[in-house]
Amino acid sequence: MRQYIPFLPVVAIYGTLFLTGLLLEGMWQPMALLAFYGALGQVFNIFLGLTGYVDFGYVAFLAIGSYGMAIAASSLYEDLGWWIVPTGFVLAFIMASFLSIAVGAIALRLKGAYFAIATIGVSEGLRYLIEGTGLWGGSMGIIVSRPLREAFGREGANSLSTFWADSILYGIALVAAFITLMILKSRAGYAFLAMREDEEAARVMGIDTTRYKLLAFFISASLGGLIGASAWTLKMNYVFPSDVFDIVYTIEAIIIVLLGGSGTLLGPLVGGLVYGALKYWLAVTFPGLQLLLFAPLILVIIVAFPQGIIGILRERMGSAFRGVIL
Amino acid sequence: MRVILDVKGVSKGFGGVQALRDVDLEVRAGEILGIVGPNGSGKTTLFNLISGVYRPDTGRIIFDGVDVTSLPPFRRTVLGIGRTFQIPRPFKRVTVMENVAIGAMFGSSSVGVEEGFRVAEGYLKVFGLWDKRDRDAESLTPVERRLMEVARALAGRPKLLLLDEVMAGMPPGELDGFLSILREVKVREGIAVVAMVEHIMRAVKDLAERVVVLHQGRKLVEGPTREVFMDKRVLEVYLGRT
Amino acid sequence: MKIRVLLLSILLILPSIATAGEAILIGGPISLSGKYAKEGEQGFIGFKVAEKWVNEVYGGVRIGNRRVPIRYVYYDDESKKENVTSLVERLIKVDGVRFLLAPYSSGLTLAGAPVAEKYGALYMSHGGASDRIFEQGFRYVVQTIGPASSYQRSVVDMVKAIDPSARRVALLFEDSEFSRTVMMGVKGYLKEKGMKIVFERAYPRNVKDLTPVLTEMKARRPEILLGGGHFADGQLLAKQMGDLGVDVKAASILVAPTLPAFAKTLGKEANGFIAPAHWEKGVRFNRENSKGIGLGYFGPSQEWFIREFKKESGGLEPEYHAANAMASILAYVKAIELAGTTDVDRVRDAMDRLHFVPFYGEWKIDPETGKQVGHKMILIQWQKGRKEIVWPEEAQTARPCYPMASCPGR
Amino acid sequence: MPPFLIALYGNLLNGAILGAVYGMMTMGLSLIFGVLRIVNVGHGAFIMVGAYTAFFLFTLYGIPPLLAVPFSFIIGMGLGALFFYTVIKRLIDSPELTTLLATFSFGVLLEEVAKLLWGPDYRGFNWEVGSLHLPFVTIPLEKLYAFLASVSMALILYIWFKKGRSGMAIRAIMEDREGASCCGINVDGMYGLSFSIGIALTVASGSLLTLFIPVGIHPYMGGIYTLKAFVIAVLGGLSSPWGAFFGGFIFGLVENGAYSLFGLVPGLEPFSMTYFAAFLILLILLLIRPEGLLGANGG
Repeated sequence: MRQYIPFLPVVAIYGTLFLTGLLLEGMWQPMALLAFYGALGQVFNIFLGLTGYVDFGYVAFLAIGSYGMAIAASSLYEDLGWWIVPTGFVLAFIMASFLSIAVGAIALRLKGAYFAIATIGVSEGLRYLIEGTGLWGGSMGIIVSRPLREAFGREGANSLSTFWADSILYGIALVAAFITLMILKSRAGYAFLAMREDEEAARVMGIDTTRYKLLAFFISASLGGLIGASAWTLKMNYVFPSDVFDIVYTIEAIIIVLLGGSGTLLGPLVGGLVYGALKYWLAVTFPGLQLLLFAPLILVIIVAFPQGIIGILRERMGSAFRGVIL
Repeated sequence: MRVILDVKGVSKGFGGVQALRDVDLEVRAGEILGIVGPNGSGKTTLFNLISGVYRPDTGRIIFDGVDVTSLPPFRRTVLGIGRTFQIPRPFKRVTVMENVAIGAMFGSSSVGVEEGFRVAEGYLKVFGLWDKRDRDAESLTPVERRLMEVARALAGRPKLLLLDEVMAGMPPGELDGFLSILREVKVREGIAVVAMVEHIMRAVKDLAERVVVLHQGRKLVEGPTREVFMDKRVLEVYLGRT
Repeated sequence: MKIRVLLLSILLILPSIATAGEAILIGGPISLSGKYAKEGEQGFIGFKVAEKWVNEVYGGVRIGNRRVPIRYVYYDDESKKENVTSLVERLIKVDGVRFLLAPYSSGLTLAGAPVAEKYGALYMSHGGASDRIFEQGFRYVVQTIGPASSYQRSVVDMVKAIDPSARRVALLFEDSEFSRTVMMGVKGYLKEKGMKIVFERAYPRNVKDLTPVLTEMKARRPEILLGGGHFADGQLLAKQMGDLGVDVKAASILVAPTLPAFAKTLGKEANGFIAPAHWEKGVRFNRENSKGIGLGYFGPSQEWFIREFKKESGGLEPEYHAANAMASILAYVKAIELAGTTDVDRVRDAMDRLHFVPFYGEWKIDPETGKQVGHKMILIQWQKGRKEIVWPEEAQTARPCYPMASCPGR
Repeated sequence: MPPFLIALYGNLLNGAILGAVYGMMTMGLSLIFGVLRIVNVGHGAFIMVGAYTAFFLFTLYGIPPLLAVPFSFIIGMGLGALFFYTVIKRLIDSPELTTLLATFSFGVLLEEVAKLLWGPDYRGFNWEVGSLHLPFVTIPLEKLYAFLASVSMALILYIWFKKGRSGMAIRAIMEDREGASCCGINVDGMYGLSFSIGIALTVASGSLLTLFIPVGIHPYMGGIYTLKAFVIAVLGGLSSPWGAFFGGFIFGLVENGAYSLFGLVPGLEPFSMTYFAAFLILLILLLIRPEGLLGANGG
């Protein structure tokens, strides 16, 4: 049982967010925003945090997942009724996994900056492919408000978009955190640790680094696809390629992971909370100036605390607590 | 005795430089083989070929009856080839304990996390690193790093251990201790050791049963340690360019 | 865990800009930063000016025999959809806004719609032009900006009126949801009018060289060009048409020619270009000529609006985003007065009956969908370095010059 | 000539001109990567600074954009030095993650400051210098000037690299960092210098770019150029400024040539497809020739 203890703070934080949103008037969406950033960090961390590889085109997986849900909803609602949602998630998962395997098999041979640039290429290339061939509505995208309304009724569709989509997101975040914990506590966790430090030495130590990288890439990408399906298609009701292939989300995911502590369990969650709350607070208090204030703040953090919030906490704590906060 | 490693006629070139030419090598189970040769003689290249960092241009490498010539390094480790690096490559921001445990978890023993730490505990104690188990590896002295690398490699329960200049820079007192630990572990676990050495002839004389001398990418001499060190060609290579 | 407590408390004690009480709260997320910052700025100042007019000039919203002031509440959404949903909820639940102003762009408008629908708050689209928003079956979403499908239609009308023989049309537009909707809207209309589409291509956003596509288009010898998308691409299109000697009789480009910068940078080459616009300085909608149209004229005069806009913005020229922002608030005010209450459902019903004319032009929605049907696009054309309104005939400040080559100053 | 060939010929000519500016736009990125192993994700924001510089010099003082180039270069040197000594210096040898984020944040900072100072409006100007009429095609002269300026900038840089003292030192660092530091080269100083020059080249290229985008000058204009620069840099081998320059050429030619080809396929939007093709080429190249089309790494 002891090995599940680090999971408790994660559950506690998401639980608090969820309950705060549920019980306090007007807090559901702001809490869902925090949960979105937490989940984004959590799933991205499975790849970036564990392997140390920077996927600069990560948003492509969220995008392809949101297309999966949109395709299911817009083309099958007459036949499937409310089953479009589970079908959409399955489709999102499958599409994101396929993309991750295809990209992983090719791009994961590259290292460092080359990998980062290659993944940007995948994301942008995919977007232009969709726009250039008119695939899935091309630049017009897919709007699913009407299909959802047909399948769930007015009330049902509203609560799907404003309650269930967010609740599912909490679920995805928890699953991602749990998978992270399982990895960190297993041999795989040590494989990643070794690989991040020195990939060649890790290979000589007997670690099949390619397999582990692909594994992390696959998990991270397919969960990312589910986030796209839920937080974008179900919640926002539309998918426009220019909107979903937006590199800003990748950058946000990177900031969150780095802010909280890369490769830790709690880090991305804490990073997501701090990032989301800070942005929200700045938007409300200094409308229009938040990015101006935010950018230098990030620079200061990078220079002064490159190990992130959880990284610092772990350093300050005695060895007895190291195992508790992951 | 059974041949555990059979290197057959390997060559390797980098650009215009031929690092190894048609080298044969046999290592028998349980023996300690020394490979000596001056800087640039191709020793490290040979190690990298055996451990799988490079693939040979020609020739084959058979380990324990399996042709490993084109296997990636981690497969060879799982089969039982362990190694250290000439310049130690510890996982720096990982504790000493975890470093060694990682060796145990992914070597040919392939044990779980807890068992890995148990195995690591044993080797840390043997190599006198137990007190420093919770430190990050980057805080170790160069000699400690070498020791830790040997412990890490041994923790994987290899059948063949490749030591790359492990004894360089060791003060004489520690060297003796190290040599006796190595002999003891070797006997206890029945592994073959290939130790590559550039300078410390005494260590090779004390340790190795057989010696191979490499020179300019070719095998110069091979034989029992004492005989090799008497060989005229070896003396020429080492004592002067007559 | 200290951090968590701290964070939550920060969130909970966030300063609330709006104070409840007597005022009617009207507000929404607005893009003050990010990719829609430019349009957001225009809309934002438009809203502020509207608030000022309603409270200081008009004297507050007439409900029964009371006069209630309005208060404009806003947050920056950074042009991002995630922020829209949480800010819309905050506006509704924390600030108590029942009359929302949707953010700029069709995408962001769609993002906030389910939240508004859930809480039954009215959601006025002033920058979401896509017709598809209004095909989704929303009840509380209504539109002030004209639907995208109507943007280029009046160009066809104008050309047909001047030159019935013109037939060959080229469509060259930005590959975005907005411009595609515009082009789809005009395509059917072109067929109806017996025109022939000889060329149809989209170019990607952020394009910086149109030479290949213009060369290709030139070879098809179109007489009329309908195209464009946003600012930079439209300007590039006009510039490179000149560079490559692409000669058409009429060229109508979305958005770019409506900006003063268009003529400032292109100089004499700007003359002759046409653009559809929702509103333009000089549009003649006033108390006199609006008599008999629905409830008649409502709101400040155009001159007042322009003057106050410049004052509020420190010298900026108002564009149509600002005008339709102001019109959105006027529509709310008028609808509340018509309903005689601030009850959202009754105001929504009143909107179905609402038909009035602000300086921005007629306002009337389709009761079924909430789509704007009263507003008519005007056409502007650059002539001698001035932006003239050339269509419809009743709003003209100058007669259209056609073919383009004959334009004064070109 | 058949119309398809005329179009292809026109497109290729145009592509070559654009390509030179692309190349110039990417040299700074490659220089910085080559020396410091840092990918400047905020690249586009520096291009934006150059564009504004040219814009203000032209509209306020009537200084033609070609003369704005040295001004932008100096501004770029300043910005580069500022960024280097406040942030980058402390991050050398950090994992990619940190440097990617740092350069990105600095880019955002520049964009937001630009927005604060100059507003979110689209701006532009038109430098009227006439056109060159060739058989079948017309080339605006200002573009031709931009082409010549790019080529000369590249040449000057080349000469400095081959003959200049600091240029040679930087070349030595690109080839072997440890080696260079023990040969009496002030590595830190050279990092600062090459970073500043990299930024300066980028800012200067932003000024030339204004000759191609009549009203594309606004605070967030840079993003698309960052992406293109990545592709071009990879074409040229990522760490070689010369590679980058020729990569730009090739990119311009491919982009424009591919348009003609994709245009033949019904149902496709040839423009988007050329962008898609560009990224596809990027991926293929990274896999089969990470050292770039022109071969050798380094200087």
